[in-house]
Amino acid sequence: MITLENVGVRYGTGPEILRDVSFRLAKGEMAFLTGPSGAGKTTLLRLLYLALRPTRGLIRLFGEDVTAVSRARLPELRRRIGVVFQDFRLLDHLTTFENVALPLHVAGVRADEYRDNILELLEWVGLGDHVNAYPRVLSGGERQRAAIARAIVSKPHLLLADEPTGNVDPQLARRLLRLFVELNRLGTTVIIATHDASLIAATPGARVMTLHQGRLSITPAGEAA
Amino acid sequence: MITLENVGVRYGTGPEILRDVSFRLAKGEMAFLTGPSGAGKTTLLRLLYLALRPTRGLIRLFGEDVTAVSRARLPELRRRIGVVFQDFRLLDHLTTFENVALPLHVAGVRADEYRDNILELLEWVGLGDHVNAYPRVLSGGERQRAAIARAIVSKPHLLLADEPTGNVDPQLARRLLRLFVELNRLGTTVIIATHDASLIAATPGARVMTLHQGRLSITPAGEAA
Amino acid sequence: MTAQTKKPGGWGAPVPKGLSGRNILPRTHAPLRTFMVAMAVMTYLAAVAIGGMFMTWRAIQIWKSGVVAEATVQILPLSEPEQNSGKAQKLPATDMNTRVQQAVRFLEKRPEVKSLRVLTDRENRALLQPWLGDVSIMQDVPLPRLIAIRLNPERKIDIAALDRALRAAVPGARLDAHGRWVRALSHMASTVFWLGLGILAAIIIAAVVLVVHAARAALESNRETIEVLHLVGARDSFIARQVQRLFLRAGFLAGMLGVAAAWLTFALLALLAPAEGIREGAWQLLFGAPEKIAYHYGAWLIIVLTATTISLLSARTAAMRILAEMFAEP
Amino acid sequence: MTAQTKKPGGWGAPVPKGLSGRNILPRTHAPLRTFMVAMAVMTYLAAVAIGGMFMTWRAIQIWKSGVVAEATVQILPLSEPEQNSGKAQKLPATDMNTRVQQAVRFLEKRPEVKSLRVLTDRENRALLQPWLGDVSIMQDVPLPRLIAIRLNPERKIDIAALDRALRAAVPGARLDAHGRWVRALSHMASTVFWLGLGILAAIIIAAVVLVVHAARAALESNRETIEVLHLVGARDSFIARQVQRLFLRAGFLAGMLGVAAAWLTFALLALLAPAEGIREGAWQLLFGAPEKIAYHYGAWLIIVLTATTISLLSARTAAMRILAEMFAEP
Ligand SMILES: Nc1ncnc2c1ncn2[C@@H]1O[C@H](COP(=O)(O)OP(=O)(O)OP(=O)(O)O)[C@@H](O)[C@H]1O
Ligand SMILES: Nc1ncnc2c1ncn2[C@@H]1O[C@H](COP(=O)(O)OP(=O)(O)OP(=O)(O)O)[C@@H](O)[C@H]1O
Ligand SMILES: [Mg+2]
Ligand SMILES: [Mg+2]
Repeated sequence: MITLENVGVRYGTGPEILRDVSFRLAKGEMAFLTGPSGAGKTTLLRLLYLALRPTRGLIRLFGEDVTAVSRARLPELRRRIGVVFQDFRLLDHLTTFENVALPLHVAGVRADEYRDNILELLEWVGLGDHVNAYPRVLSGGERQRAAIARAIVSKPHLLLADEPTGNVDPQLARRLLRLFVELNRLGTTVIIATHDASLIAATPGARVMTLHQGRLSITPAGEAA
Repeated sequence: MITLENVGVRYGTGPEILRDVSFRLAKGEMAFLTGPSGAGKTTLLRLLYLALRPTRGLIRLFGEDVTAVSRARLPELRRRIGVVFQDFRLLDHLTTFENVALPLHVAGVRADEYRDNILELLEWVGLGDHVNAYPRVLSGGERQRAAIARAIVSKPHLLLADEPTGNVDPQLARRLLRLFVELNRLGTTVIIATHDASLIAATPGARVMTLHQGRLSITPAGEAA
Repeated sequence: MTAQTKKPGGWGAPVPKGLSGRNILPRTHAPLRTFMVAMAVMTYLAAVAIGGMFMTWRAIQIWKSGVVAEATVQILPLSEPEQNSGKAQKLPATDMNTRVQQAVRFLEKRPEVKSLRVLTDRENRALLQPWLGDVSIMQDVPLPRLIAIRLNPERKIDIAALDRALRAAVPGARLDAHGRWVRALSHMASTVFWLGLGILAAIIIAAVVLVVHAARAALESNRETIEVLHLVGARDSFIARQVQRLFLRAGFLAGMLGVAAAWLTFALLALLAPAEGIREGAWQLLFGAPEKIAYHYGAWLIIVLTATTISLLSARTAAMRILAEMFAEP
Repeated sequence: MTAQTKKPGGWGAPVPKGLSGRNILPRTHAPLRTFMVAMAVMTYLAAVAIGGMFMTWRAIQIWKSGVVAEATVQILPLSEPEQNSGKAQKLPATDMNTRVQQAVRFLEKRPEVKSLRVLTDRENRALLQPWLGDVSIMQDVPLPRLIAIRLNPERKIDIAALDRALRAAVPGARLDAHGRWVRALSHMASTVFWLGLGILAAIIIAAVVLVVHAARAALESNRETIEVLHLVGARDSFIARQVQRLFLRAGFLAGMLGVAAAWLTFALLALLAPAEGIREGAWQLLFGAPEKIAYHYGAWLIIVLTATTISLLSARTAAMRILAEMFAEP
């Protein structure tokens, strides 16, 4: 499903942020990405959600060579990827409901087909009271949950979550994790970048990838630190 | 130093977010503010950094009645308060160094007086390599550390930190906590809103205030959960 | 502080309607508003300038048909060259009358001439009075006969050619079309007209520069939105459609607003301008004969359409440029 | 995606300089750029319109001094009213000559008259020829005597009053200042002038609306920055100073740019315009006599100053309004 071979990334003329990163993730696997702040977790995820081209190396996604993919095919690939951005990236002029509906709307799904679905999802992440609220009046944790709901609403084949529980309390974090695990059980490949060791500890079936000084080391599934 | 009596806050016509919040914090105390996401932590901090007026109740800060303070006196009060915002609020067009220098600059301090100071502080929070970088190219954790540096650079009398370690790894979080503790030891009153129980556990001398359904309960110093 | 806006819903809120039929780009946005104001202002100026041009044009037309169309034909008394010494010799009246008849017949056939009238002897003398004083003192002096003609204002007239033809056809006849004055006035009118056209051109160029820039800036401030749309899987065509819808509406509304404001300006001029000519011109501009105001309203319609097109195209180009930057070659 | 701009420094970077002497508000910002473009465009239009007005004004002046300044005084042969029946009675030539002398003396004393010349009998007859045909045939007919005068173009002249005074001073004298034509031309010129003034007014009002709006929008997009400055303890006066500095610079630069573009436009007209009158007018506008172009350059300077002032004031007001919203009464 995901193959990286000797991938290197450098912003402008700076040092290499990622060096010789290689790994392979099969369909339906779940992985945590961890490492100190500034190690390059977000950078690695940006490679995977096609916002950044690697300086060198090969990336294959859904069996396609990402560096060779044409612009016209990007939307199709994107619709199979859900992303929780570290800085949420909600649209300020849309309500929580509308933000979450966005991936379905741009894919051409009709409102009556997704309405109940979304309301249920929002209820689950604890935003049932904030369906019609705009992001600016949400608390930090509420925004994060809206971002999570948007990422998973279309049941993507690949879910990339960047620090998805940094702004919520531990109980809620575990509840959200359960959402990811559930999705993973239904076949979605999941990568979660996080600093939260308790999250990793709570998911024994997941692989743990650790970035350090631009290099990736991988702990096989079940051997969480 | 800080006195709240029966403070209530309601946004617009919504429900009361804070209800009958009363507490008292002496100069030099350190406190954690915790509670589930959406409980009102940020709202309470906004009251304290004078961005929000309470719907009812009394707030005294530095011995002054906050609701009666004139606009002209606000800058003077603000200069005694350092704030780490949950969403950082760095200025995108200024470098890390300039962002951190901002509170000193607006207070009229000359550049040669603060330069070494700031460089040292940035080194300590791990941004020594990003002195001249703009916020947009910083990682989430790096932005958070820049925001922390800006809040403490002027050695404020009161430090309000909203989820200051949500985007950094546990080691770094502990390093940053040490910064707050150090500042507290020098006389600064510190309030840290956080979800991170390990942070609270690592600071036995601090009070823990817990918000739940708009009400505040206080654990005395040394009895951290 | 940050917007403490009322939470629109939340507790016991109505069921959300979804995004269908709704524009995903924000409609109320300072840069978009600036774009709309800029567009409205520039269409206003263009509409005012074009209206002013039409007014000047019509004024010149009216003035031309009023003044230029008047001309005088003189039939001079003929003197026998061989008899130029000694006393003046009276020419037979029939000769003069014949020539006047000749001239009338000649002129009546010319398409340039709309109407003509042979002045009576009395009118003749009245006309000459400023030059000759009380002409009763020279009752017996042979005077030239005058024919007042009105030229056809709709036709472009070659006065010199007409004069030549007349002189050839009728001896002693000549055409006086107040040439010098007409030339001075024509010159001035055309100078003013070209100056006006220049200012109009300046306005239009400036408008395009400003409006294209403002559209880009407005879209630039939507970059984040466009990026997010792209990231959640929107096709370029979908995003372009959203942008076009937004700017079609904005450009059209602003254009209409600008033209409406210009219309109001002229309506005010028609009612309140201090100079009668301007009042009348403005009135004609707005409420004149249908076949004439068709041009004015047509020009304004073209302004609105141009405004809409410019905003649409510049926004679309800007959107496509922003989209092209995404996941581009490094 | 998000800006993958080069990191300016970082590894082995130079020592940072701090914020002193540096504007804390961002200088390069789409809405600020839109404001500057709007300001430049509107000052350009205002400068072009004002330049056009000056050109029209001067053209009218020159035209007036050329055409209006010419006039003719006629001394008519006097007929004794009591002898109006019967044959014309010749008046003694001395009488006519005396009256011509009287008229000359009268006219010479009038400040409106710049120069005068009594036409010779030959010139006189040549002038009358178009009206009377070959005047050799009426050698003995008493003709009016003509005095050609040039009026002083610098003075505002009341033709009617001069005529009245002349008639009172010299019997049988009258002033012909081509009144009808002059009135038509004057009327047209003033119509055009007022129309131009109207367009200028429209431009200026539109400019103020647009520019004030754009300044507000530009500042609105700096709301976050202003809030942060306020939150880190900046006084309102400090923030206002930053805003003023930014918009002083922006307004002045944009104003200079607009006026410079207008200058260039007129320079191009002076070199390339198809009509000679416009070339000459544009040349005079830019490089004419110092005491005249002082007004033109003065007007443009005023435009720049006004632009600067408007941007300064509107930005300051907007900043103060934003600041007033912070920690306001709920
Ligand atoms: N657009 C960019 N241009 C230049 N440098 C960048 C850019 N984005 C990130 N960097 C740098 O690359 C490094 C890795 O950033 P990245 O965001 O991937 O870290 P991260 O592992 O996500 O950190 P965190 O846990 O703090 O979010 C950082 O040092 C950052 O300063
Ligand atoms: N400006 C606002 N207008 C209306 N409601 C608001 C506004 N800001 C916050 N709220 C609501 O007030 C409640 C408390 O928000 P607050 O930001 O104080 O929570 P918090 O404790 O900081 O949560 P978190 O841990 O998620 O940051 C939330 O339900 C939020 O939706
Ligand atoms: Mg990151
Ligand atoms: Mg919060």
